[in-house]
Amino acid sequence: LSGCGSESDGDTIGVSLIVKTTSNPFFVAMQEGAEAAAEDAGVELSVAAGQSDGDEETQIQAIENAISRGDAGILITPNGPGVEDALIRARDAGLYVIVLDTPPSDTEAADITFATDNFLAGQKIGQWAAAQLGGEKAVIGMIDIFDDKIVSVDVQRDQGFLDGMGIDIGDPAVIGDEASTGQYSGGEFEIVGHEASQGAEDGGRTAAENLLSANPDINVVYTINEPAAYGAYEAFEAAGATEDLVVVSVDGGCAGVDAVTGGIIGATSQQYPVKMAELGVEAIKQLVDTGEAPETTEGLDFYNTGVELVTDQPHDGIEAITTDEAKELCWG
Amino acid sequence: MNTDKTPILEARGLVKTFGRVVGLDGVDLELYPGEVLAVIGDNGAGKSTLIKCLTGAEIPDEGEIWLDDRLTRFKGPQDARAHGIETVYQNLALSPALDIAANLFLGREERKPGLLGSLLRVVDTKGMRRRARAELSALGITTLQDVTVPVENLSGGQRQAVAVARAAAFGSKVVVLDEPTAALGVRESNQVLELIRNLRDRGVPVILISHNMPHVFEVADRIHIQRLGKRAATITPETHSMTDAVAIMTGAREAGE
Amino acid sequence: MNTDKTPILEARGLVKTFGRVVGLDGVDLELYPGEVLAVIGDNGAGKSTLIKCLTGAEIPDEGEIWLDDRLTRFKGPQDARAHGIETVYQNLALSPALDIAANLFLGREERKPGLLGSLLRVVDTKGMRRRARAELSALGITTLQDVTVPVENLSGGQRQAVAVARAAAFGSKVVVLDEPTAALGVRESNQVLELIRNLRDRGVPVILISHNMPHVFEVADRIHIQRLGKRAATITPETHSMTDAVAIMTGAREAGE
Amino acid sequence: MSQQSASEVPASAPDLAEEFLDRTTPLDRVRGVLHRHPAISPGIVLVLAVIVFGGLNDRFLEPSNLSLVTQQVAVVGTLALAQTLIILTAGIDLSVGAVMVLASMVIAQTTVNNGLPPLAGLGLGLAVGLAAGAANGFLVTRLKLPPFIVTLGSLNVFLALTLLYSGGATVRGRDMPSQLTLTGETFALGGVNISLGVVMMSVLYVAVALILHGTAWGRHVYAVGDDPEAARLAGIRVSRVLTSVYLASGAILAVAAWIQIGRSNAASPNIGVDLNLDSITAVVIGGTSLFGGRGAVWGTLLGALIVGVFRNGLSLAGLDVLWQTFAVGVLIIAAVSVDQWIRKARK
Amino acid sequence: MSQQSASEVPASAPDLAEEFLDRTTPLDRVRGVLHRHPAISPGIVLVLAVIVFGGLNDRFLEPSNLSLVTQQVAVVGTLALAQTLIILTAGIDLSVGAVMVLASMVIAQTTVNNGLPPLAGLGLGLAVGLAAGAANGFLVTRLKLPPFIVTLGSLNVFLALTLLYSGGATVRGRDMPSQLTLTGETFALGGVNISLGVVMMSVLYVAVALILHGTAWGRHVYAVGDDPEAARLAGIRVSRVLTSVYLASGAILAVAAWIQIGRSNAASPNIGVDLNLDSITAVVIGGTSLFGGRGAVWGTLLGALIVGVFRNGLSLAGLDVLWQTFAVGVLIIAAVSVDQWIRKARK
Ligand SMILES: Nc1ncnc2c1ncn2[C@@H]1O[C@H](COP(=O)(O)OP(=O)(O)OP(=O)(O)O)[C@@H](O)[C@H]1O
Ligand SMILES: Nc1ncnc2c1ncn2[C@@H]1O[C@H](COP(=O)(O)OP(=O)(O)OP(=O)(O)O)[C@@H](O)[C@H]1O
Ligand SMILES: [Mg+2]
Ligand SMILES: [Mg+2]
Repeated sequence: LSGCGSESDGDTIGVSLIVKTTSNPFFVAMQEGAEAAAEDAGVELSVAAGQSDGDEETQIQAIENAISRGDAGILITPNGPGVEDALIRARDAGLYVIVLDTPPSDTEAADITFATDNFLAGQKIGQWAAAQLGGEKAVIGMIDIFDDKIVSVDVQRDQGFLDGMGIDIGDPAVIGDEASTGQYSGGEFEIVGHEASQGAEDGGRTAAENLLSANPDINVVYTINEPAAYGAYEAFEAAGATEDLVVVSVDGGCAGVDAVTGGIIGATSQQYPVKMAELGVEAIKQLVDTGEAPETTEGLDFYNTGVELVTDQPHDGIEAITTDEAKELCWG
Repeated sequence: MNTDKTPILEARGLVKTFGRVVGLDGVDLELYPGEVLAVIGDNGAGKSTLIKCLTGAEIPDEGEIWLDDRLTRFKGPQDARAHGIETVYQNLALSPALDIAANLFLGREERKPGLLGSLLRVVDTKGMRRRARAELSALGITTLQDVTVPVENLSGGQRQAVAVARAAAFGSKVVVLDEPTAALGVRESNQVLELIRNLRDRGVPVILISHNMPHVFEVADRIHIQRLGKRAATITPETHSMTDAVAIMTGAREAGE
Repeated sequence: MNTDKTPILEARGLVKTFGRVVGLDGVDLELYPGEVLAVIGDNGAGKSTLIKCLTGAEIPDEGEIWLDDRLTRFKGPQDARAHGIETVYQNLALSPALDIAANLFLGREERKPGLLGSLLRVVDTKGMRRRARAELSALGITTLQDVTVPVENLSGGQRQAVAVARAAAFGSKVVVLDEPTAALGVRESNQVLELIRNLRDRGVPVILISHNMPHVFEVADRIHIQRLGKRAATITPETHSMTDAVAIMTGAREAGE
Repeated sequence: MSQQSASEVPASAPDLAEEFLDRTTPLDRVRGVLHRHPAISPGIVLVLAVIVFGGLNDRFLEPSNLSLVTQQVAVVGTLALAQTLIILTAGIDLSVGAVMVLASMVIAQTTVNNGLPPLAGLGLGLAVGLAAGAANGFLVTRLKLPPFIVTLGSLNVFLALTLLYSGGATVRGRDMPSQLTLTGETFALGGVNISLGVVMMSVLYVAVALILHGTAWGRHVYAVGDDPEAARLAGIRVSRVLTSVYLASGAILAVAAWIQIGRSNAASPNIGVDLNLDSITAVVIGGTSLFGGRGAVWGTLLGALIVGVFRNGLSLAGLDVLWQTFAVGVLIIAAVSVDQWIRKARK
Repeated sequence: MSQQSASEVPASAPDLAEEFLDRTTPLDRVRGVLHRHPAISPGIVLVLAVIVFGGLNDRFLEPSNLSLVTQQVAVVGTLALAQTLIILTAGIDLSVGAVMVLASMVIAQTTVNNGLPPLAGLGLGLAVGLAAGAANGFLVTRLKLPPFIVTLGSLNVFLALTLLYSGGATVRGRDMPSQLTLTGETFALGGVNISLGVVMMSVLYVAVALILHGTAWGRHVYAVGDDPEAARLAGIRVSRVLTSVYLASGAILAVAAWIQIGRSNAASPNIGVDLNLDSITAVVIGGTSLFGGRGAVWGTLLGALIVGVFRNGLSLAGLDVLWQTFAVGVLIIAAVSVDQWIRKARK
């Protein structure tokens, strides 16, 4: 129970953390990181969340409430571009806005962004998968999050993965507009389909089952996150089709790293939500105390909190860390 | 008695089935101007179905309805109403949450005078309440004093009084009453019989469904006897006794016409 | 007539208000063994409310109910039923989607013989249908031939017949009928009156609410007249005429007792 | 006998006939008053909530915060108004949020991407709202399908159409002509900033309340919701009334889309899709019966404000986000319990 | 007069008395049969769907795919069974998914983190299901609140409790004792893989169907849903029946939690929260009336299968995901329309 009974008088610094939803372990980790950092820094932290992934309305209200509460800054993982105007209003009201995880489409909306490059995260696992296949024909199943919403993480990771495989992705903002067969960097490919998983185990399993029914020869599975990967693997295991199967994912939670160790996932792109949250809280604290603002990573328009490929089957020319290293950095 | 006049309302060969249940099996009915026609029959004989078909509440599967010598097809109760036929259905057709006045004027609300009414279509609530009170006391219904009470708070009999009052107040061509006195007290029942006579005297013919033979023989000019979905006979109180009527109704005897 | 015996069912000073409406205003009632007690009164006089309080369907605000000289408090209709009091309420209390047989046995389903019934509590559908048919024909109700028809497909009168049959079949101590013949045909009404007499002859006292004075005077031993939520008088058909009863009921005359 | 018990329905200023048999306790009498004016009970809940949250955090009662609450409520309040009309006819509309989003995307994209004049874009948005209402109404009245199912199905259809049409892209307010984002403009009224969207919502409430109370159509809406068969037999064209209700609610949803664009200064396929349950919550907390025929739009406005005040107040009070979810759940049950207790006056 | 019209209610093997007044067309007669056996109409929809999808993609009809469909349906089918009981009493339960998730988290965490024996963990899960049912039932029967509101509120409460309790963490199946994931085990039956979860769901359906049709309690459930006041006056303890229905449904939800753990080989707070609407969809497509008192659990099973076949079939047919959402929306409306047309036999 964080920040209960906050009396935002002049002395305490108030910070709002606004995450996408409360039920995703990624954001739970982020919240815990922020809470720990807030305690260290003596900052009053308020947490808010959308009712579901993609819920912009609730996040807008949370931004406004942060302004009302007199917080010094906002850390937010936006549910979509719809919240950006509210962020601009918050900045106009003198709050320092740090966008976490997903860079805003409007640069005005944030003072700075601490993010993972989701497209890059996708590319890394794509390149690894291509290398792992060693020239074999790739029969690819794509497991995304939603079929009734379009969210940027979903698009960027999906398209990044295909790009990493060396497949022409067409419009990078649109899932599924690529040719379903052709050549990837290592040989022939066939994309069986894109299925939604809601980013959870059961959805991942159902999606994988449907893909497998459509084409039992699938040997590459891209998944939006590790719970979906886990569910997908269950489906392949039940079908006895795990041999030579390449499962890739994004997130790098401790459970996900375990899954890499256990051979369920071949490689995953690790992100650092805790780091994002900690950096965010500290940055705002520092800004208030010293007036010093954080700066973007060189060459990028955001502060890259980094993404690392985690695998125990490294390939030449593809930068990666081992699961042992990843365990030191993982969250959840 | 009126057989030489042309009927004001006439039904020919009405058939109505409900899935596999036959409610009406080819019924004829004539209503002459200025008469009270009683419809009697056992439970399930098809009386309610008959008048529902006559008043647009059900669409008959077969058969014709003639109103004023014109073939008519009612698409719904509102069509019959538009022709001046008012009906009290057995289940009363009142809106429980609306008050008595609103129920009396339901579907024909009066508008405020002036622009408010014509342009903005504002209803004249006060005026309708006033008229409702007047209407009720004109009918001698004393059990309903406050016309702003929602109908759901009334006793069964009080509700029936509201439904009868509505039909009586607006029926200009024909008034149809399906067991209007079933739940009414003695005094209220007598008032309804009185009302039926008044309507007839005003030249409005009435169709009355009732199981109460004394009532029927008191007010009816002719009696249509319904049996097993068909018309068994049409008799008059002069030519037949109550016992005859009951005998025909129950099939104990064929109509002696 | 029975005033020297002790009443089987007795109510003292029953009061029941609905928000600001007073339904009962201190009513006493005595029912003696083996008698038919009619309750009459104008619409809204509180007859239905009175019997609802007597049968557990409403909890009175004040007053006492004595059954067999024991102070009783019914928490719901099932308590009254458990004491052998069966009631036909004015709104019939039938489940529209269940069939006739299921309605007759609702709340006291019979189980199959053997382990199937005792252990697995399986109901004896066929047996109940058989008994339902027997029950109905014993009561002379011929309008209901197929006991597997859902009640919602019956005419108003047919439904009333089902409700009356249920009460008659199971009432062991008292049977209460709230306007049981309101929607019934002539023959069916007579059957119900016959039924009431049978019950009395079997020693089961009956409370009958009716607006039909000839019926009331035909079967009642005593008549409780309800007026404005109070008991206006208790008379007998021997000492008072129908006109007297109506006069007391409507307040035209004070009870001459 | 004289009887007293007020209608919950459009009855205005209840005539109070004299009571010669009044035997009620003071508590009963309070309940009676509350029952006669059904908007009082959510009103009391609202006032209590404001007082409590004002005590928990000083900033809550600041004019800027209160003005914020009204703005936060504007969209869901407008959706709930459309929802109230449907619920009064014993229906329910799970697609209000989806229709609003579809309309807002059409308004924004046709003006920004297709270069239509803003009025034409708004007109198209209205057309979308009306078309959605007509579709739902058609399925409910012609095919006699339960509104729950119809809107459960059309919810999916509208969501898919929105994404297929928009490709998931958000249109930003600064790219739109100012008429579209007009509803987000605020003006100061005695220190409190009021947005035009809030004004529009209020105007809609007043208009719908007057129409429901003052016109024959309004009475027919109540009658149809109360007992459609009785209304039909009384000569009301039930299908026509229902269709008109769905059309009216579609039109209100188009206005909600406009308010929504101004409020978030953007048109996004992700804003407001989840507002269905919120709009139903507002209606129910406001005392309108889900069984139709009983209720008033004022209650809905109060219901929407109650939820808004709770969300804002809990957040200012710094309650953990999960406990906020918990508290909102408890609130819904508690608010309706209070209402139910008051309604016992009737039984 | 002889009448013919079958009950939709627990009537088994309708007695067909002779009809001396039968004047029906063959079409009417077909409708009559369909009406008498309400599960036939969703059955026909299911068969049609299977044929169409089989035509679209050969793989659809392969035993392995059909077995997958049954596994995909097991969880939502079990939830829909609990939902059917509630809807038969004219209620609705928006919290089924949340209760299942809460129960599954309790089962998994108590065994894995607190080291309880698996049976004890399952017992605690059952206790959670029963407690949730008792809470909902209490609010519905004692406070007389509409089930929609009660479960809208308790949905939030259960969701918050789940996240507060679990901290959002997933428990992996491989960390659990095998008894917990038992429901995911499959065995081959004539070439088709059947999971134990599917078997458990089927057993539950058979048991509930037998109880509803064969016992007094079952009849009382229908009577209470049909007309609660009539049931009360007929001497049925309405509150007791309602409470028992909520408890029974809570117990079924606990079983659903177990099936769910086996199915996804994990317990996660993210799984299945969205299944409320899916479960209601299955019930309604299966022909159970949202107004209570009419319907049968067989229909629900068929309804769940229809939705499952559609989702799987559309995906195999290679339809774009957004169009799948669209198609499911259209399906819901179409399936219920067909059902409604058949039911016209009654009117
Ligand atoms: N909607 C319906 N669905 C099925 N059957 C119906 C329906 N309406 C009426 N019936 C049947 O049609 C027959 C005639 O019914 P109707 O209501 O016309 O009888 P009635 O003469 O009015 O009887 P009562 O005197 O009891 O009112 C009855 O057998 C009844 O069961
Ligand atoms: N549930 C209720 N809520 C409010 N008022 C009620 C309720 N039930 C009955 N009343 C009122 O109590 C009074 C007595 O009603 P009751 O139904 O007992 O009359 P009754 O004598 O049975 O009349 P009838 O002969 O018309 O059936 C009436 O004024 C009625 O409006
Ligand atoms: Mg009739
Ligand atoms: Mg009565």
